[in-house]
Amino acid sequence: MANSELNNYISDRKASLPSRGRPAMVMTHVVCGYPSFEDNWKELQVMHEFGVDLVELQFPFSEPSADGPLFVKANQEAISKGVSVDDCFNFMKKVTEAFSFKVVMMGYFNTIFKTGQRTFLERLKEAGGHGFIVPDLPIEEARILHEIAAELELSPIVLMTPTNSDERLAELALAADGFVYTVARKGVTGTNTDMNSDLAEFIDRCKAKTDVPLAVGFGITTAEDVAFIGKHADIAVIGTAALKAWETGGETSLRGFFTQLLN
Amino acid sequence: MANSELNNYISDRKASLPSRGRPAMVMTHVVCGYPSFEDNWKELQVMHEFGVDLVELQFPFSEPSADGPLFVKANQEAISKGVSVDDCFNFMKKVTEAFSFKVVMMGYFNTIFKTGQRTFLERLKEAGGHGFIVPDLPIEEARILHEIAAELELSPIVLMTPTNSDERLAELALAADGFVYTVARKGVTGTNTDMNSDLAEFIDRCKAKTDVPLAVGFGITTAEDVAFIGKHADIAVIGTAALKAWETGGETSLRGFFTQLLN
Amino acid sequence: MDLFDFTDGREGYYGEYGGTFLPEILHSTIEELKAEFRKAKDDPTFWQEFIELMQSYSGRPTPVTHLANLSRKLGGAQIYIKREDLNHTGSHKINNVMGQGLLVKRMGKNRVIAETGAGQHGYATATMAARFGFESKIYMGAIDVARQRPNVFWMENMGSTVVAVEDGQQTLKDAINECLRDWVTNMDTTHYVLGTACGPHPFPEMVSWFQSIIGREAREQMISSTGKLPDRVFACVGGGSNAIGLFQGFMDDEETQLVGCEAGGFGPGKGNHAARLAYKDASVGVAQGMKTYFLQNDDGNMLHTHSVAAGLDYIGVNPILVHLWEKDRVRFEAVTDAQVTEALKLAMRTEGVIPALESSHGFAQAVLEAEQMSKDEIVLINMSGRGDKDIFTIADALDDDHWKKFIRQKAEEYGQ
Amino acid sequence: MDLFDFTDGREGYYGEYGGTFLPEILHSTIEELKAEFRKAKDDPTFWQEFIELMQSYSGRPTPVTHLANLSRKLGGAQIYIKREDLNHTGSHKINNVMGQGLLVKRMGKNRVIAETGAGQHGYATATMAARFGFESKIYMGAIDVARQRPNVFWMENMGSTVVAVEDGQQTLKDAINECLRDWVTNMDTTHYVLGTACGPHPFPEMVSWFQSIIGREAREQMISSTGKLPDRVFACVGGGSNAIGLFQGFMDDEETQLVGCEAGGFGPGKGNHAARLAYKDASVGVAQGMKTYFLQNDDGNMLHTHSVAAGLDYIGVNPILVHLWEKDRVRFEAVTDAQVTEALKLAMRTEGVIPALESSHGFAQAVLEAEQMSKDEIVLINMSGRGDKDIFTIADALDDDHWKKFIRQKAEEYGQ
Ligand SMILES: Cc1ncc(COP(=O)(O)O)c(C=O)c1O
Ligand SMILES: Cc1ncc(COP(=O)(O)O)c(C=O)c1O
Repeated sequence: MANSELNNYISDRKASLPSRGRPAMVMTHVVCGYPSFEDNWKELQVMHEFGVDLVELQFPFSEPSADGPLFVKANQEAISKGVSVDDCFNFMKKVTEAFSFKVVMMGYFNTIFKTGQRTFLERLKEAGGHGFIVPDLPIEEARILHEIAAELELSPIVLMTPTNSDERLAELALAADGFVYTVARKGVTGTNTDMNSDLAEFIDRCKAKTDVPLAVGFGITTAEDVAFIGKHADIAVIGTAALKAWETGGETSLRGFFTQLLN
Repeated sequence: MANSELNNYISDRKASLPSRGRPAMVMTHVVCGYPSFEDNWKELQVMHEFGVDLVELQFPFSEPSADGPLFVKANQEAISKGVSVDDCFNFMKKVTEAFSFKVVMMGYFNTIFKTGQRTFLERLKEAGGHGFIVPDLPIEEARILHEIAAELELSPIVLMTPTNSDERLAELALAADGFVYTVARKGVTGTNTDMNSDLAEFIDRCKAKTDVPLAVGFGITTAEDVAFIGKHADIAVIGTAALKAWETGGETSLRGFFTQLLN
Repeated sequence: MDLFDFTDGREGYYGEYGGTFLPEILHSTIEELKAEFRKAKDDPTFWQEFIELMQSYSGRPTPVTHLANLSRKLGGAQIYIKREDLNHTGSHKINNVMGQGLLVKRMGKNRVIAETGAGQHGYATATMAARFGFESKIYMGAIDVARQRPNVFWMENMGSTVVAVEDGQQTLKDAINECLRDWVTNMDTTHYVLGTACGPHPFPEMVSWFQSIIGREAREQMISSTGKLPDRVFACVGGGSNAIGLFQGFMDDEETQLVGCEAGGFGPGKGNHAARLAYKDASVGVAQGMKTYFLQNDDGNMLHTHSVAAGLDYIGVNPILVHLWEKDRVRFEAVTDAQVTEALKLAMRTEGVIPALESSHGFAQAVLEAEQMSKDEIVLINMSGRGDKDIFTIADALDDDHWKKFIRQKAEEYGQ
Repeated sequence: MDLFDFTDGREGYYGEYGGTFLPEILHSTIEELKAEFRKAKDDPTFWQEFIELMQSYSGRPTPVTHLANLSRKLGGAQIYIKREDLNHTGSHKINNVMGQGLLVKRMGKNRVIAETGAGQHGYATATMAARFGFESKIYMGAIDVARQRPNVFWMENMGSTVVAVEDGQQTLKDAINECLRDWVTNMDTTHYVLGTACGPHPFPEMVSWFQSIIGREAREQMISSTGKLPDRVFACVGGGSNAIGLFQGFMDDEETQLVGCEAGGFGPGKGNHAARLAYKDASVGVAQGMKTYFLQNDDGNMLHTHSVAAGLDYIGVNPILVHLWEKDRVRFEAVTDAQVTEALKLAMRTEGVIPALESSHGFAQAVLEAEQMSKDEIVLINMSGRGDKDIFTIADALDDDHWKKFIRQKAEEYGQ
């Protein structure tokens, strides 16, 4: 069964964009426990201040093969500080209770598999999460997880990528719920993306296959990027850029970053 | 033609042994130019004092493969000081003019070959030498050299060894003149030899094949050794032991050595 | 038994192990690879081309050698070794790499990337790239770069760029992650030459197929030299490519025991070794593209591992072998670093062969068992590589003082 | 042409070169060896035994490999290489050594000695001794011990005693002298395993015979891969064993030019090189058991020699090759150290092969000539050994900074 709560939330937030003076919804990203849960909390407060719509909480994994250098380091340090799956769920629970944005889990499949797929999703549900983004889990391997998710009304966030054929996009669309994470380009997180006609064309290809709202990720850093996404899709995903700002100068820098991005 | 001068000299010296109170004749060894020609001269003076009968003058060679460590070093140092074939012949001439013992050249075949076999032997003759000991020249390879030697009345000193069969000893005997150098044991110069029944038996095997006097070399160091040789053969060859004595304390040591050896 | 007949199950699965766990962006790349591989596998001229290439370039077939001295000394089974050490570049890794090179040519790509731990696979890949005229980049954990400089030296001299990976434990698994990152960026031009029978389908099948050349040759050679099949076959298991390569030759010979020899390191206990199946410290997980046994903690994060043999020091293991282990077709054993260096010394002194430290694991286990067997039994060990390229590691393992002195002198000679 | 038909001349002589110049004490030993060798040579089962040993232990036949990339790049003749590098222990030296091992067994001796310069022959001999169960002692110039520690390490680990010879130039020729000294002491139990086609008869003939396996295989392989004979055949010449081994296969093929490639070192001029025939600095002499060309002064004392390749850095040369040179059957050329390291780099980058520095001399000369030849001509180079064991020398020759840094780090790690 689809996750009507998330779906309704997103369509409400989308509807309110003009009134909020925003070209697109925004999803931000936080690596649990990096630099620390206290820092995470402060980041989330800033994000909340700026009216962020969705937040990905990344559960750190020792082999973050789809991440770029900054997140790789974040994953590693979180783990070496002892951040556990328990810690992440506890934190998520605190976050979802305190803030109004909706939260999805982001992470690698082994974290889920090792915890047990049902247990993991039950805990996700209980912690107030609404979905999960698992970049190393292709839909062919996700049958069981998606079944449990449907049962628990959690959204499996599907990724669509520029290398997918139309047929493949159609297959992916069948599994989509909540929103689709469209990957703006090849490569890993953390480097800038040219917002150009190729990207627009790719987003259009995705839109042709699904009615589910589209998030666009990888390398979004400027207000122009967000405007571009607003024109073609629904949700701008802010990952590395926000973490970079935080690392540069904490709350002040992060506020500065969001100010240029959103106002 | 045989070298009658050397042959006569040796038989005279042999005949005079009882009157000289010696069990055997003695041949000593000097490496030309090591430690220096001046040292060589002093060594030879001492040897003359002690009534040595024959002297081998070794022409240094860069590859002294039949020599033991002490002579290897002597060869090397002489060469690195620049001792040449010319120097050796000049020295030999001085020696044969000054002393009454007879001198033979000892060295490796390449020194002879490179000088030219005829030229070399002519120069040897001219320098007053009486023969040559060339440990790396088997009789099969010595045909030309031996022909020239016969012509010039120089003695090719043949080596007989414990590993030779009686047939081989007979072949060697055919080429012998002056004296035969019987090698007391396997190995190279410089280590002591047991004067035992094996050695006596080997010398007897040689005597059975040739009438030419027998020198016994390799490792002779004591009066007992000389006595043993006197009983079985004719000439005791004193090599390494004398050089060792010289290196230990020059003339004094060398005199000491000969005193214990011969008196 | 056809391990790769997926008609009754899911493609790329061996029992519950295997699969293709990759980012969606590689979907079409992996489909292309699967298709090209399938076409090649169905095309008998491709295998012929592969065989000819391996003959003329790598010196195949490699012989089997009877170790009569060692057998006599142990007083038990007759020991034979399959000589993968005689391959060009010195190990079985070249079989896989040249095979993939042919596929890359068919796919019209011109760039290859590879991970390497011990350096053998990187060395083989750099060689293949030079020979095929491909651009190449080799990812290697920074710690491995530091300790395996000789291999790096040759890779660079053959024209490869070697990248020292500074993430994670800075070893093999991190190099694999970095390869995946390169691949999701450059898949259009680039093929990822995976070095062992691990990773996402079709790699385990593909690598196994190329490595099956070992077992095909070996079975025939053993029959023609001994008149019968070996009673037991031993191979070291890192990722598991040389083992599956040899074992395939005897898969249907049920009387022939197949024994996988893992890195026991310092012995049992998490973090002390790299034995996924022989010890009890691993569990099923999904990482690096596949589902298999991993040395991991309860949260699914990977453990540190240890082995004297860099090529066995890996967190995961060939899913095909796990399946065969569960089906009791392959037995798994682990030998410790100390047993391995003793076996190496024994092989050198009694037979004049220098097995790689990896291969020495097979020797160590075989020696233990051969001693207990009867004189008319036969064992075959896969000598997957030669040890002479690992002189630094082996000299360290043997704690050789002359060697240390030599290195100090060299360092002085090089000055500051 | 039967090089070894001595009925019209003196046994062991090739024209005026060769012979047996040894101390009388070895007369019976050398006679025994000659007799045993003659018996073996006349006994077809001996050659068969040798072939089988080389197949099962050393991986023979070694292939020929077409270097299509290099040929294309040069735009001239098609270049092929004979892969002696794929032998066990990494060079052609093993052919000779295993053959002599079989003879030693026939003679009932149990101890072997050998000289070694580069270390390859010592390494091969240590291997043979381990395999045959002989006691072994390897003599090596002290300077070579210091610079070739890796080979010493393996020899010792295979159970050989390695003696550092402190005499003379402390290199190969001094090791040979020391072997002769050991031999005149221990000939009853001991065979001297001479490492190249030099020294007293019957060594040049015997070593050539064992090494002829290279040429026999190569001729057949070239015909079956190219349909014709090579136009030119190149081999490096140290003592001259790999060259005579390959050349014998083509001796009667008068259209095939045979080219011996000597060590030009820093170029012509006494003391700068080890080119006995290609340059004009050598003359005929008698040393180390034979009559041949030597790099010597007017007094017959040997000169210092130099080559980047330790295995070519020798004062004398195979008397058979000198004879063939005088008869215009073999052409001699020299290439300098600088040309050789360039050729090595070229081979690594374009073909993924790492010729030993010795073998790289053949590559260097062949590259020069192939460029001038037409596309339908064929050249064959003997890749007599692999370079990966010479990493210290090659890293020095290429002046590799990363390598130096690595060695400094290692030295620090080892402490004082
Ligand atoms: C010589 C050798 N043997 C074995 C291995 C282990 O790999 P696999 O288990 O894939 O054969 C390696 C890996 O580097 C190796 O170099
Ligand atoms: C690889 C290689 N090639 C060639 C040689 C030269 O010897 P030869 O001229 O006897 O073949 C050596 C000697 O060590 C060697 O190691």
